[in-house]
Amino acid sequence: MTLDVAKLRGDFPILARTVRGGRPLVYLDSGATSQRPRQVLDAERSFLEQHNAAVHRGAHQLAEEATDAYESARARIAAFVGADPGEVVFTKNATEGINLVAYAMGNAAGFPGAERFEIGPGDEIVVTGLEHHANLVPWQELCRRTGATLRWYGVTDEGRVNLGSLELTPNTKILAVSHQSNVLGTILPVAELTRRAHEVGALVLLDACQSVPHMPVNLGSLGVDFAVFSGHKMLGPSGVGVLYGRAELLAAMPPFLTGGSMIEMVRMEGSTYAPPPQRFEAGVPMTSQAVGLAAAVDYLGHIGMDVVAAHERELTALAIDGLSAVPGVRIVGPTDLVDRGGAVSFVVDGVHAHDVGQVLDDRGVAIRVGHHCAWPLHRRFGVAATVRASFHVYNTPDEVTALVEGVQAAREFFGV
Amino acid sequence: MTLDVAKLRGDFPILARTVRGGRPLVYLDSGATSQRPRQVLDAERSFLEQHNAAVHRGAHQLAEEATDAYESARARIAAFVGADPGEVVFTKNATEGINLVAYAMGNAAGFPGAERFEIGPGDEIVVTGLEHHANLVPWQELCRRTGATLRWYGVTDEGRVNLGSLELTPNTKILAVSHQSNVLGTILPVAELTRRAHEVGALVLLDACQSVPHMPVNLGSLGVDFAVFSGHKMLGPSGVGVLYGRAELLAAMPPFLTGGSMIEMVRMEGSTYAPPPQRFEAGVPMTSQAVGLAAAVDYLGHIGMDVVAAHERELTALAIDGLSAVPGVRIVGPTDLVDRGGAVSFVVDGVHAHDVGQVLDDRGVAIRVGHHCAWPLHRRFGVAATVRASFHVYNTPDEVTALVEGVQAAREFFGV
Amino acid sequence: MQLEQMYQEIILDHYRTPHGSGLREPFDAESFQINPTCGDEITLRVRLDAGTVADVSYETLGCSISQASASVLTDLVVGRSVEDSLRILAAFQEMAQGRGQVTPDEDVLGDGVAFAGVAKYPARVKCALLGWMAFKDAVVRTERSEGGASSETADPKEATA
Amino acid sequence: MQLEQMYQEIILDHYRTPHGSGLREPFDAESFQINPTCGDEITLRVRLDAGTVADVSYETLGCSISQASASVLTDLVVGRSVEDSLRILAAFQEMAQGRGQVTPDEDVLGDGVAFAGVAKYPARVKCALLGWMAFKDAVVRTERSEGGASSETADPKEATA
Ligand SMILES: Cc1ncc(COP(=O)(O)O)c(C=O)c1O
Ligand SMILES: Cc1ncc(COP(=O)(O)O)c(C=O)c1O
Repeated sequence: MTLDVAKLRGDFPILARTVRGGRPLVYLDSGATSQRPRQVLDAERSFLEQHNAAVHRGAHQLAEEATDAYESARARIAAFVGADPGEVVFTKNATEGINLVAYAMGNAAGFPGAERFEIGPGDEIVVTGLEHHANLVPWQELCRRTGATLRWYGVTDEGRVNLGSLELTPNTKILAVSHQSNVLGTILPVAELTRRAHEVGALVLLDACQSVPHMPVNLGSLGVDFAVFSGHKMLGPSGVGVLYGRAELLAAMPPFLTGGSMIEMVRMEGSTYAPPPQRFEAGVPMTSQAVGLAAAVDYLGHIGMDVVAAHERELTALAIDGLSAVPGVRIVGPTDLVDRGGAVSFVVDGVHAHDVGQVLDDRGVAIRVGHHCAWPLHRRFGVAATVRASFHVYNTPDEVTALVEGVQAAREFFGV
Repeated sequence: MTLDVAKLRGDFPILARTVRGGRPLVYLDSGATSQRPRQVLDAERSFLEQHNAAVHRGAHQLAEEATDAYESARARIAAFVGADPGEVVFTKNATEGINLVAYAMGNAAGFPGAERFEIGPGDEIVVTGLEHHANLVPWQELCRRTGATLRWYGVTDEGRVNLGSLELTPNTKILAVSHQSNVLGTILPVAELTRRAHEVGALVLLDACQSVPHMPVNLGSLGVDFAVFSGHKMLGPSGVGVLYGRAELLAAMPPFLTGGSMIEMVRMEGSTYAPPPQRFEAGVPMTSQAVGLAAAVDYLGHIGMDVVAAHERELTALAIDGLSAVPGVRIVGPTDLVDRGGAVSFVVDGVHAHDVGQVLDDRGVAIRVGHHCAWPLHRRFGVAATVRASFHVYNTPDEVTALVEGVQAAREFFGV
Repeated sequence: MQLEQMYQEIILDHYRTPHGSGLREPFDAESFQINPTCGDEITLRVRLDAGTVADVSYETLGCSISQASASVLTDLVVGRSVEDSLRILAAFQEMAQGRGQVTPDEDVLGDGVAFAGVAKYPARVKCALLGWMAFKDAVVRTERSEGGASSETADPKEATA
Repeated sequence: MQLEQMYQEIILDHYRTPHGSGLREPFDAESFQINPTCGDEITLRVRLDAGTVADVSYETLGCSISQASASVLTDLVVGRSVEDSLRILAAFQEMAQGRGQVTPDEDVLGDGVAFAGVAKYPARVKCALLGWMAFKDAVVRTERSEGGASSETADPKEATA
């Protein structure tokens, strides 16, 4: 299938707007959050206008319909990432998903059958030096609470995980790694990392925030134990994310958030909990958002994730080439396309990222500046802030040109 | 202001639909979740079609607009409940809000300045016997993790909190109570309970899920320390809730969910955290949902919460009268209107709640059956399940009549 | 009224005069199951005799559907081989979870076919299955005790399957 | 191009040739402030002399706005009484957070009025204020040390105020 981007852009109302006094919006910040097509907005609205009710709680027709819509959403999203519906837990975002696993591990002591999640002094949690804060701080906090030790793989000069920088040990309880760096674009060697982790009996959590929205991902065949991603980065609603967990693990894992709908039996003296995924979905869930996310995976599935990936690859190549040709621009991360997705971060000698961003914004080009919630990685590369362009299926080669021209204009404006 | 309910119903698209082969929908399940007016749906949609971007993270125009919309939503919601914007933390639902406080207390040991939140063996947490599971199970779990003891006020035969059943002690760290019971409709004596708690130096958390949507509530003047409520019960979106906390307390409280946007400084070796409310909002938030919730409070504010309360009071009186007149119907909870809101739960002698619900559903009347996430309360009254009708501003006296007639029909159908 | 689709006369009859109700001794295994949404409960006992279901006795706290279903269960499985009874259970479960799309076989399910209407109401499917899940669990327990393990309290996690 | 609204010549001049930059001794208090969104940093020292701001010295890692702002700050407060300097700070902060609605007083703010354009870009307001927050914090610290407490590391929680 070839992609008719011009036609597809018509599905995204926001892409038609102008900014800063009439300039067409060039939205190159999908790595932070993506835009929603009409199909997603309509799905959510029609759910709310026709079927809205509390799910799993009512015996009336609306409640049945709402429950069906919610569970059908779960099934479609599960299929999209090669999982079973029972392996998909809805969270508010990916951050909650990672916290869920971290807190569940902290809660494991004394929970029958949850021995393999227990963690304490002498145990290790391993991450990498390129993680988003969402996949770093929850583990720091878990270590603080339990006395476990945090260790991390280093990052090479070209932005790859340095596989030689660390040995996992039998004390490693969990390895938590990104699938794709939100700064460098690097795609991590998940198969090799998973092999190593499983060899020592460690669990693997994959932060798939930047992979699931941009390429075909089959979590089942990747063999990871847990994975997280967010709806808002994949053309879906904000306020909904997914925690994937292998069925057998979710079944043994203690709950995290507790309250209504996740219980089996409640007495004042104590409670028991429902099987997964309900055990991990306390309270009235983000129903319409799950429905919207299902519409987003339908939309992406209809295009084909391989087509999405190929399109973004083309834009990435253009951006790397174009930016590399601008004097004083230094790309942080791989400059070839091997195991690399479409986030392109860079610095401009003599012009601070904020100032580059301002010139771009003035021209209608929306990118992100700062550390992109990966502060340690920026320190690793000796920079406080970078400029990041990131793409989705609705972006065009012309928009990449606008980016490159904007960077040139910034250099001129600041006289470097 | 008099309420033109017929006109107002026109704002709610779902109320025009029919169920079970053409019967008009009589939606009496707003205690579980309410329906959304067009104004809320439109606010969210226009945000998504015009201003959607990641908040607090970008330097481009859309990011500015999205941040403004999000923070303006916070300010309007805060004003609606008599709070300062900095005292409003967005959560995914009320359940998360309660868990947030419970986990933050569990995290307090060793967090500088958080001594007053620390909890351990010998300390007590106090709830009541009528709490929703959301305000019970998180405290049971906190006790399990920390060795603290859970105690509770009993419930009288008429469904009031038995203030004589328990004495708070200097060991009481927190008192967590409902403002209004989701089963009985009882409004709790919050002022008196708060006085008692503060007298012994305990914190007070108010579960305002069933009060904020239905009556004027000023959290500031109530004097509670924390409060929670959910968007979906107050004509707003699902996937968004609020934790209110007094500014001084939030400033001292350790974080719960950690990750992006809630940090101050991140190093691989450890992190420090932003001031509230950001400290408690990890990850990309439910942006459009906050915007929708602000539209909901604008909508309710325009009607006037006193008008909403008076209208529901009228419906409650009709329901109590009508149901009491049906032989074999027993209302669980107060049968007068003193300190009582609009949830009416009842049993029908000889007909199980599920069967009553089925007959009602068949007639288009949507109510809820079961324990309504208040299982211990149902045990207290010796029933496994009740039928619950609950109202919002869009309900009419005719709908109450349809309920009463449906209950009669159920008795006839089952021959009792 | 579509009510009669769900509450067929057969169901109402079983509800009003349940067969085999009450807890009896002796028994080989007991299972306690609960529906977490509504709090409905069943305690069900099974006695086997040389590979045959010799008795099923039970006490329920629940709606007409769950009570009638337990009654029909008793009729269908008592006197059958364990194998047969599990086959009937599978057929009943398939029908109940079939959303009204599965045409039940009256030869296998007898009065159980009356529950085809319930299958159209997903919220009630659990009611119809509560007794059957208790039966399945109890049978598994008899097997375990044969294998040497003692009959324990039911694991209610399976109740909502 | 609306860029010139933000990057007025005065700002670019201060950015290219910052006044008072570099860390100097002696000083009475030092403050380290950071912008958590972009990682920009400033270390700023204050020396007081009989109620007057005798010197402000600083080192920044940051964008043109934050650098120029620190430079302008130096010009505006050095030689003023502490009281005056805090009044200027208040005026600068009011303008910066005023969303372009506050007309700045050139008599009070001097070159600082050039930052009125920044006020229209909420994401950059923190850049313009970073140095000022460091100054405020450092002044508070000198008061604390006068009161007997030793000059500690800044509490960066106030950086984003
Ligand atoms: C009194 C009460 N507390 C807490 C909750 C939990 O709210 P949510 O499920 O939106 O978190 C509810 C509603 O379900 C409620 O009625
Ligand atoms: C790699 C990565 N991990 C985690 C996250 C956190 O996602 P969210 O903020 O939606 O929870 C993001 C996006 O911000 C990300 O890019």
